Amino acid sequence: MDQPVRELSYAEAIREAMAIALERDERVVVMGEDIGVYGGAFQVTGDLIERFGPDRIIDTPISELGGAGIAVGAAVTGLRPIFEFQFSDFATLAMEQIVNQAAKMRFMLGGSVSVPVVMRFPAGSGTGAAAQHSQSLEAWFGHVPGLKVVQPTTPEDAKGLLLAALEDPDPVMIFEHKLLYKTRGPVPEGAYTTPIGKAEIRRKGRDVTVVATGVMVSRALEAANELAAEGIEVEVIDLRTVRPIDTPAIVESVIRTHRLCIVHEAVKTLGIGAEISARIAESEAFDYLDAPIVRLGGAETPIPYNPDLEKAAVPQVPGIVAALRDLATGRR
Amino acid sequence: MDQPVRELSYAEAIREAMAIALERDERVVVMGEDIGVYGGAFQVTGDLIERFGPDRIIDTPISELGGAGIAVGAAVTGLRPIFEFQFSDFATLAMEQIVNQAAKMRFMLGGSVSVPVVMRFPAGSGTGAAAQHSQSLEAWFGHVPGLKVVQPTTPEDAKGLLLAALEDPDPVMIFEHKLLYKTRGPVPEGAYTTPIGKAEIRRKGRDVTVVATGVMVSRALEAANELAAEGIEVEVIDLRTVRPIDTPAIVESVIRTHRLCIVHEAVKTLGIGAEISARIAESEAFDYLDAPIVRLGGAETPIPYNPDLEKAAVPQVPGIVAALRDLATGRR
Amino acid sequence: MGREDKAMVKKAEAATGADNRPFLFRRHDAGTIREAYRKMLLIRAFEEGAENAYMRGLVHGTMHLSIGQEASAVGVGLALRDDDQITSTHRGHGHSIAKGAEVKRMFAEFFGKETGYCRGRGGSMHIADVSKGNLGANGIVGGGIPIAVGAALSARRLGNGKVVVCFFGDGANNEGAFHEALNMAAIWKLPVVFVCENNGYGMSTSQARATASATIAERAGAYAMPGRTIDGNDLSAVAEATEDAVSRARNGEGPSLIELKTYRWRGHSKSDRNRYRTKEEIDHWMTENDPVKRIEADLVAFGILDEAGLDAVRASVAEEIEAGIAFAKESPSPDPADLERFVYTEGA
Amino acid sequence: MGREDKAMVKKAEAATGADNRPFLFRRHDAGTIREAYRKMLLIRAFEEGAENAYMRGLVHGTMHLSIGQEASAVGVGLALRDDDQITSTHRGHGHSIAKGAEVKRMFAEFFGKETGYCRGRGGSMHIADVSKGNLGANGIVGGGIPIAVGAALSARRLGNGKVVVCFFGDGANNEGAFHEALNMAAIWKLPVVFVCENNGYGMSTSQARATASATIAERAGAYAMPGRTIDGNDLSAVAEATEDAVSRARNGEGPSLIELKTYRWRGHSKSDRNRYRTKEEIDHWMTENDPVKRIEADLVAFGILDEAGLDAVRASVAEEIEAGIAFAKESPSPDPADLERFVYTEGA
Ligand SMILES: Cc1ncc(C[n+]2csc(CCOP(=O)(O)OP(=O)(O)O)c2C)c(N)n1
Ligand SMILES: Cc1ncc(C[n+]2csc(CCOP(=O)(O)OP(=O)(O)O)c2C)c(N)n1
Ligand SMILES: [Mg+2]
Ligand SMILES: [Mg+2]
Repeated sequence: MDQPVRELSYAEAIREAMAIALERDERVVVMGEDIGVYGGAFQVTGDLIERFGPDRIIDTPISELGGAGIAVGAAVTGLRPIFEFQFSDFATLAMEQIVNQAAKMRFMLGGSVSVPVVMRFPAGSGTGAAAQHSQSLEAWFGHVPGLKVVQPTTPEDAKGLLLAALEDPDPVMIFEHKLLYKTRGPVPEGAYTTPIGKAEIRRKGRDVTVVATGVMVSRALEAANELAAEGIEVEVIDLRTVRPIDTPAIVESVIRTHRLCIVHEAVKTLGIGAEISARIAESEAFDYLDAPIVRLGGAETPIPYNPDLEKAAVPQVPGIVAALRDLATGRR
Repeated sequence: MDQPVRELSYAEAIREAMAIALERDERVVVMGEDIGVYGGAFQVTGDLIERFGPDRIIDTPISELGGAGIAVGAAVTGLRPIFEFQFSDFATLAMEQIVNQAAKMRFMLGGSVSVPVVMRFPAGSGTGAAAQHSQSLEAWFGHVPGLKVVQPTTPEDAKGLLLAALEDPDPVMIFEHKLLYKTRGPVPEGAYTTPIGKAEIRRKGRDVTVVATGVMVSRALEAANELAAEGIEVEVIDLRTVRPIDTPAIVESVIRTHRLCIVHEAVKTLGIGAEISARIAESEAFDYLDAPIVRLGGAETPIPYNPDLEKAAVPQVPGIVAALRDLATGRR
Repeated sequence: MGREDKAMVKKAEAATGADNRPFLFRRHDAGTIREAYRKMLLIRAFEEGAENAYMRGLVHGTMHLSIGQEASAVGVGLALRDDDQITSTHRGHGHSIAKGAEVKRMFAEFFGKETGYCRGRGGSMHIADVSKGNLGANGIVGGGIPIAVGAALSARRLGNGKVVVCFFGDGANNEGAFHEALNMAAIWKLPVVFVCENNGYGMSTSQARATASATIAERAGAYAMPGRTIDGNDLSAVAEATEDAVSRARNGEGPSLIELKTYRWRGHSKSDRNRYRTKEEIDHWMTENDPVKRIEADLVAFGILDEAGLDAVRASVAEEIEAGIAFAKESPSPDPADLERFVYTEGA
Repeated sequence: MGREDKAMVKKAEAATGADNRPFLFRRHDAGTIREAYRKMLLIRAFEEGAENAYMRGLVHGTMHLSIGQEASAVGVGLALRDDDQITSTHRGHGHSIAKGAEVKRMFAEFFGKETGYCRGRGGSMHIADVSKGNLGANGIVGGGIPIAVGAALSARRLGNGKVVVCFFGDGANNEGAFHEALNMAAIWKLPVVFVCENNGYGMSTSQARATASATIAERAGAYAMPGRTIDGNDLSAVAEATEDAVSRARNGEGPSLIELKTYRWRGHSKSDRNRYRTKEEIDHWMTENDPVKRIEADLVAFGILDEAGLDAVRASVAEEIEAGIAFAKESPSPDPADLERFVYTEGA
């Protein structure tokens, strides 16, 4: 990329993407609860209201189903709405509009419309907000044809994937992990896009492949660092897109490393790890596997409030290290 | 079972289960849209209104979120509600109450309540009702700790699982395939329960195991019959429960047959087949596998209206036969 | 109004001191009125044709007929410009035809053909014709309400002067989507008109058993918008009330709610046994309050068409239906290889 | 009312011709009134204590304080029997205490301890005490509304005479759940009272910007139920309006909606920078309309407590808070091995 690069936080990078889009495209509006003067529950929209005014940075009442539906209707009729859910858990109120309408409208109408709506979902645990404010539900969306689903993990990708989503004619769901909002990283200035549907190798390694999503990417990288000291070289793939899954990228890596571990925060059963495991087992990488595929995911429980339980409910670095060590050294 | 056995349709068996429960337990009520004098969209409640009156067979307005939430509130405070969704697709309106409230309440309250609510979801395609009336969303529910999820495929199990659900202190979601309602089979008289969480072998076979759900069980049995003529003996497992999955039953079978195929109607990506495939690959059955696990599932599309496309969108007998033949004969 | 018609009205007014004819006849020229009548007949004939095809096994799935409700679709349509938009419902054939859909492409959709409005992918419950401003029927009760408000938001932001009409039923008004969407339309003063076709029942459940308020219109008060209850089988009254609400919307004065009282003659869908209403009730509406007969009487009374003229329209409608069915039958089915086409935008 | 108090009221009435004191003082005995006052103080002290603990890093997550809203929780509680039930909100500490919760177990919950009301699994947003009829706070805005109606359905079917109070905020009234649940409560005439604590804002969004109607109470009309707007910082007025609505419900006359106008002194949650309201507005409510100061003035005026009496209550509350914090600190944390406990009912 040619643009100069600065350090921004993940939240700032998202805001910058929205500002670029608002600036260059009159059709872009941002909608959601308390995204105006409050700046959003996680301060992602921040000062956009001051720069673009209340006609484009639209505070909605607390009406997730109606709000999402309005965004869908606006998308079909010429706007490019970005709809922010205050917490991804509240998507449970809007699945009708997302799944029955946005995802299917083009198909049901035989191709006569597109639905270029972007929805943003602050997701995940780790903030002590308990079971109704900590869910990771991206697998539900990944199960729905007609949707695209991304999970950026770096500030650079958060910006690039949002700009890509805005250029995409179809509904794109963006899962943002709350713990990432304050993390910082290099972000190119100006407009660029990060391709939807492409995974990214964050660290090269020869001994074992880890596919991780969301906040688990940085935990996997930490684990990889620890293991490097033991001489185990872990390849870390940031999945980035949950639908469509970049199966070729994973296959290619597994063919080199012969071992695969998938780490995500969502509940393990029927999480994205299940799909990846099944796909790799069906792929040409299968014959290269020297050990069964390992999945690490959230415990089979709602997220608890108590901080120790909360941590125990999702993969943490020591558990990832142990699992990878076992996998790489043939103990599993 | 000691009780005399008659032939009933799947819908009649469900109605009989509800009648038994209504008869013996004053706390049982049935709620839903047009379940009274209309008898339910699929005539499952039928004449219950005449036998138990409108105080117990409660027609709700068209208010899925509120209706489901009322059922949850009633369950926490002493009733045993059975809530019928008119089509499983409308669950998209009620995920909040199902997933944030019913599934988590006991946990969030540290065990001080149970939520004995039963919800029934007529699901699946094949009726020409198009994309918003044909979905198979059970995998979403299977991803949610706190819920139990069953998918009966025979009249006998439809009755037994509903009675088991009513005795269960936790929320049980019952996915009923619409094409099954008119299918007939033997059903014991009187009360009995079918255990939640237990799969059932519908046909014994030595060459390949098929795990199927919903209407795919009968298609798998048909396929098995065809293949028997070719000397291929297929073992057909009816999964029956989506959460918790009866992994041991599948492991045991695969250890005998060395080959596994999973067939479901729901979209293949992130369907129950992914989870089963991943689990078996993680299990002791892995070492017995003579071929990669095969998944058959719905196409990556909303359900189309045109009847030929509609059929093409989900597994049919010829496709199942071909896949099993290839798997059993080592062609895949 | 055409120039000649206007002159005639003026003359009539001059003679009598005032024009006492119903709104429809004061407001519209004879050609427009004839066309409205023709659309009512076309809706009914289309649905009878579709029903017949269903009985003969030519149509897959189910369908929801609006026979008996034709005046509401057409009356609303009269108040709209071509580029105004509507969202429709599961009972939406009338809305489609009123907004300019061709019956041949509707039949083709029913028959699952590639020439249908949805290329055979959607069927009865998803007919749309975006080029005519029809954003589509909806299989989800209440599902179109927020979408209509979203379209109105677009209209306002894009400054294109469009008004959106949102059709829904008396049953739909108990969905949360109704509440949320009307509230937002009101606080943002969006150019949308909410038209509740109150046919007395949501499937088997009467308004009295499902809805706590005595009328749907009075719920408008909760959103500080005007709400009116109108005889939905009176084409003129429907057109008048809608025109008021549409001008309000177009002038930036915000949304309105119109409740149109009507009745569906057929069962809810093809599987209805009509156990929740009496034969007398149905007969009463069919014989005493048929919107088609009512407009026919007016057309004759106000000299727009005589019996021969009515017959000519009927004949031309019958011909269009027959040709439409033939077109649909002859049209090709989708290629099964295209199963996953249109799930995503091609080339994206 | 105790026997003695009743006698006193009678005497007063005989002397003056009528008892002109506010409802609270006519209706309740001195002990009950003192206890209500103590609960208001306890709520405030509990929240100040919790806030303090949060500042010192002892509490995880976030919390929503109801300081300034104490009269509504306690006034409603005064109208309820012990076995009546409530559903509460994310801003529910006051409701819990008003319904009889012990602060020590609430602190324990905040500290994530096994002795907390939720055994440390729920935290501030999920405190419940089912034994006292508190069905729980809720992290989902509007989430408790249908649940309350369900509890009322149980009460009716089980014939146990219970009434359910459903607390929610002005922001919640724009959720679809509000609409659907109120409609069903009304058509079924269930014993439930909907209490909207209108503190003027849903997070940063003022009522005027979020809600199309001028008051929340007038939305009751859409459900044909009575709706009243009440000064929510007037303990007596709250108790009186609630008692009316509760008797209506208990007598089988169906639901009511009560809007209690109040104000939260603190930010929405711990991350609020209060950019959407002025310092003047906040100061005005804190200095001119403090529900605690208002009841204290009445207590003195009507001779229930003198300054020394008030001080004694304050001291006892401070002691209870201190003891509660100590209890919570000393209590054990959950065993990590129990991570998946309570997901399903044990032994089922
Ligand atoms: C969310 C949802 N719930 C239920 C249904 C099933 N259903 C289809 S139409 C209908 C009745 C709708 O009543 P109303 O809104 O009055 O429209 P009408 O059928 O009378 O035209 C019902 C219950 C549905 N399609 N969507
Ligand atoms: C469904 C849902 N949407 C949004 C939120 C985030 N949220 C929590 S409290 C709140 C404001 C609620 O306002 P109101 O109902 O007036 O209650 P108050 O906070 O003023 O007591 C919001 C938006 C939520 N918890 N649940
Ligand atoms: Mg109706
Ligand atoms: Mg508020």
